[in-house]
Amino acid sequence: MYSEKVMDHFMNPRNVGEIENADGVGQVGNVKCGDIMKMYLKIENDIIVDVKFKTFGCGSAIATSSIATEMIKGKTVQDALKLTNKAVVEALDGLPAQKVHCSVLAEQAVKAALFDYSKKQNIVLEGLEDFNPDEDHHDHEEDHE
Amino acid sequence: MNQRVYLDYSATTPMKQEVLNEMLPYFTEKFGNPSSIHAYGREAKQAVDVARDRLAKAMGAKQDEVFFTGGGSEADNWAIKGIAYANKQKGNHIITTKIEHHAVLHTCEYLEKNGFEVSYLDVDQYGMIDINQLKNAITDRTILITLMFANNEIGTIQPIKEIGALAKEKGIYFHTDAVQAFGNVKIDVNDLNIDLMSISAHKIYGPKGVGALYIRKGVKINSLIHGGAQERRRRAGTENIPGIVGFGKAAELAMETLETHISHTTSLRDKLVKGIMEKVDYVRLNGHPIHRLPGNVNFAFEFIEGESLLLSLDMLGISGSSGSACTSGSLDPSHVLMAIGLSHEIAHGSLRLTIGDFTKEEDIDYVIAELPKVVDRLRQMSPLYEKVKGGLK
Amino acid sequence: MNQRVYLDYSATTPMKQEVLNEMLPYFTEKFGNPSSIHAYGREAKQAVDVARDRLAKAMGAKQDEVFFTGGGSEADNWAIKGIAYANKQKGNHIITTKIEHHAVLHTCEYLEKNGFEVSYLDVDQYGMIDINQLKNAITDRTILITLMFANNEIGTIQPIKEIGALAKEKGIYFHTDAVQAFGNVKIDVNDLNIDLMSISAHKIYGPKGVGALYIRKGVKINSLIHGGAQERRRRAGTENIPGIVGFGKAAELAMETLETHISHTTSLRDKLVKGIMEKVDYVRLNGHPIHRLPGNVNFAFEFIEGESLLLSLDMLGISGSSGSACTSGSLDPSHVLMAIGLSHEIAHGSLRLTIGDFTKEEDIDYVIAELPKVVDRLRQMSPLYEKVKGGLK
Ligand SMILES: Cc1ncc(COP(=O)(O)O)c(C=O)c1O
Ligand SMILES: Cc1ncc(COP(=O)(O)O)c(C=O)c1O
Ligand code: FES
Ligand code: FES
Repeated sequence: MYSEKVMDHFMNPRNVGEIENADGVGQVGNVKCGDIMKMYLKIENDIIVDVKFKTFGCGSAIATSSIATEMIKGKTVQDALKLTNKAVVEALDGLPAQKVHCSVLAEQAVKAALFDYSKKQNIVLEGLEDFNPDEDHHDHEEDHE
Repeated sequence: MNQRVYLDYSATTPMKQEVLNEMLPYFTEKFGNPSSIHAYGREAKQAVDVARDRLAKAMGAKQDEVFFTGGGSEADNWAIKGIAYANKQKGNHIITTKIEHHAVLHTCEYLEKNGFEVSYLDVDQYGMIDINQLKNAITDRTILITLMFANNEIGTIQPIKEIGALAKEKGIYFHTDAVQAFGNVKIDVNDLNIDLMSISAHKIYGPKGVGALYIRKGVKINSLIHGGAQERRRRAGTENIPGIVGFGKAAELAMETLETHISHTTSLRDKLVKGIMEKVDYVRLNGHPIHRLPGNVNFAFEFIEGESLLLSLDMLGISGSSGSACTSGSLDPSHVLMAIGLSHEIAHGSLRLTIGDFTKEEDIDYVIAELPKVVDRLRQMSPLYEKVKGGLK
Repeated sequence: MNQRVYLDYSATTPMKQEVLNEMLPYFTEKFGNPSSIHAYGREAKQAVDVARDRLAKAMGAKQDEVFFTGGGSEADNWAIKGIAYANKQKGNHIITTKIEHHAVLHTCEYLEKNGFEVSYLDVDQYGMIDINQLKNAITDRTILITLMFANNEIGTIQPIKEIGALAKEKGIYFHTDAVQAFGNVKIDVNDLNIDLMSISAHKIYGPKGVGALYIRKGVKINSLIHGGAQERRRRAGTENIPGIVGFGKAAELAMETLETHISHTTSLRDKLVKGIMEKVDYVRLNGHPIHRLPGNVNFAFEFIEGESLLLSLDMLGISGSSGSACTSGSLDPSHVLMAIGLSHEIAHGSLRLTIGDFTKEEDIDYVIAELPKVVDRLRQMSPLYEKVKGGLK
């Protein structure tokens, strides 16, 4: 069902935890659908120097959170904003069709944290002008045949 | 992987060696078609007769009231559609519950699209129906009550005898899906006033792809599968001889060992429940505390999600099941967990562990040692747990 | 009993040892339910995928166009009722033939009682349909042509490619019951324009109680068995894993050995026909002389009755089958023999001998030596024979 990469990130998730006094915190998903992702960012000079996450969700939700943190750590805010769920899925060597939406959640969690950062900094980030952190990004309807 | 601990006996059981041994000759040597009148055919026919007799005995039925099918789902479909269409001039109303297996629920929904009306009874927090609600649901157009004997997720056993008596009094057919109950509970169709009953071999250490429908003599029912004259013209198709032979043997074994089976699975179940409840906080046992299947354990762990729990256990060699939506790829968690009133959040964290004849005490010890660690690890990752843990330890 | 000569391969076949060997691990070790996400479940799921792939290859289909069922009869019922009910707003007319298997015929009769109209095509003396009669039967309310690939009694193979092309041209779904043809004839569903096709494992040296329905992508069809999400939500019920594995292996073997299978059974068939026709008078070969199943022989012996013939052969260890009414306990002889225009009298004296992979040349020699004696003995007893024998020898 899951690739080795997914199982590795699920069993040994990177960057689990919280950051005190984080520069940006984002939470997406909702309990009703069974998944919540929370992302913490430490940002210095426009560089993401530390990132931590907490996730309530399935194996795929945990694995996508984990790999997403790896993919943005050390990157500039601009580069992190370019993270797509597609890139996350590819980095995990694929996900089952009905689990792709979990990767959307990871992308949204990063964006939500960056949005929070931009608000705290009082800046406008390109690409996040219309971002609504409370939107329901969870869509199980991807592919059920 | 340290150990392989299978705790998913409600999903399916391994076949017992005695069952396989009885089946083996019927694949390559005694391979005849019972419809043939030659020696090979007669040999096959006799094997079916023996199996039918064993099943009849196991449920207190007559031989000619037992009809073999391709599984429990087919039996459910046959019973419900067969009764509905054969008795539609009498009425178009069917009563069932909200916690039936999908083989019953989706069949009822199909009938709703085709002119029938279905009442879905509620259950209480333990998964029990209310007999008064059932009484009140009956109208003069009610032709069938289809109500499961024991639930496959939470193990709750319904008051079948009362329901049967009520149905009999009102002159309404009573079908019960006993796929989970058969082999785990003593069943006598006459004592319980059951008119139709679905059972499945692979839940009682028999082969997959074989089931049976008990149909009381005189019950008016249509066929689901038309064709040849097999099963006294009621269910067409060349009989699955090895499967039927295996089902017969499995049923016989189940009856012979019923008491030890129940005491074995009950004691391991109670040990597992006690062990986990003592070591883990924020956990509840779903289903009825007493009226439940001997081998069924269903926990709801707060703050974590079922699929990640299952995957983690699987890495430790422990096989379980969950009612989480994420497991099935569907939008909502199990309809059964919703019906007993769990919040989405808690339903998501459910874990079913079902115990069987091959489960050993050390398997349970292993689960009691490992499961709390897994729950803890996942909770450490959970943003929901943060909020409470301060006040916890 | 001198020898045991099984010549009833069209009724059912013994399972091949290679098939059993592949199935065996799935009964007691790899016993998981493919719906489970743990290791046991994944192992089972993978086994189903492999089998589905083998079947798809064997008929030129895509993997996701193959759906497992509990047998050939279920596949026929599903195809016909499923198409009828899913397309009834388009029309209520179905075309079939008078010589279909009962799984098709009785399903069509059931639909006739439920608002559908069915045209039953005639066949000629060889059991062939007339493509012009088919063309003329099509109306703008025709939604389905269900027409068997090869007949189980007389072995006649229909012009499936022409029929498929016609159905395609007219935009009508085409279902074929290929239970007897699959494994005996090369079949490519695309080349032949087949939309739905029923097959059954136990006719091709696989297990009983497993079949499949090919459903072309895009075909609009209802489910027959509702419930769980198995078979991509189209056919509910825990999958018969060992059965499906066995079916996959049997199909693979059938394709690998198709040429030798055909040449082996054809040569024995021709030898048998020649041997009997030379030694016995007043006998005819039913079915088509050329377009017939490689292993099918169907004789009509005048002046005698099928059951007594079968019983006599059975005493000699020879297993055959008959279209006689006396065999089935029904009033009329086989509808197929009637449809090809045999008189009741002659139809009663029919004998089907079907040859398979395990049939040896010496088996055929044995039948050629014994059958004429049996026919002669029964004729000596027959009042019908008296009248003619004076002029005979
Ligand atoms: C032509 C034909 N169709 C359908 C069937 C039914 O298949 P099954 O016995 O697998 O139900 C048979 C054999 O019995 C058959 O010969
Ligand atoms: C309560 C209940 N009913 C029906 C079924 C369906 O039985 P089968 O899998 O044999 O089709 C099951 C098991 O899957 C079940 O647990
Ligand atoms: S969190 Fe629900 S499917 Fe991934
Ligand atoms: S002669 Fe006895 S049944 Fe036909």
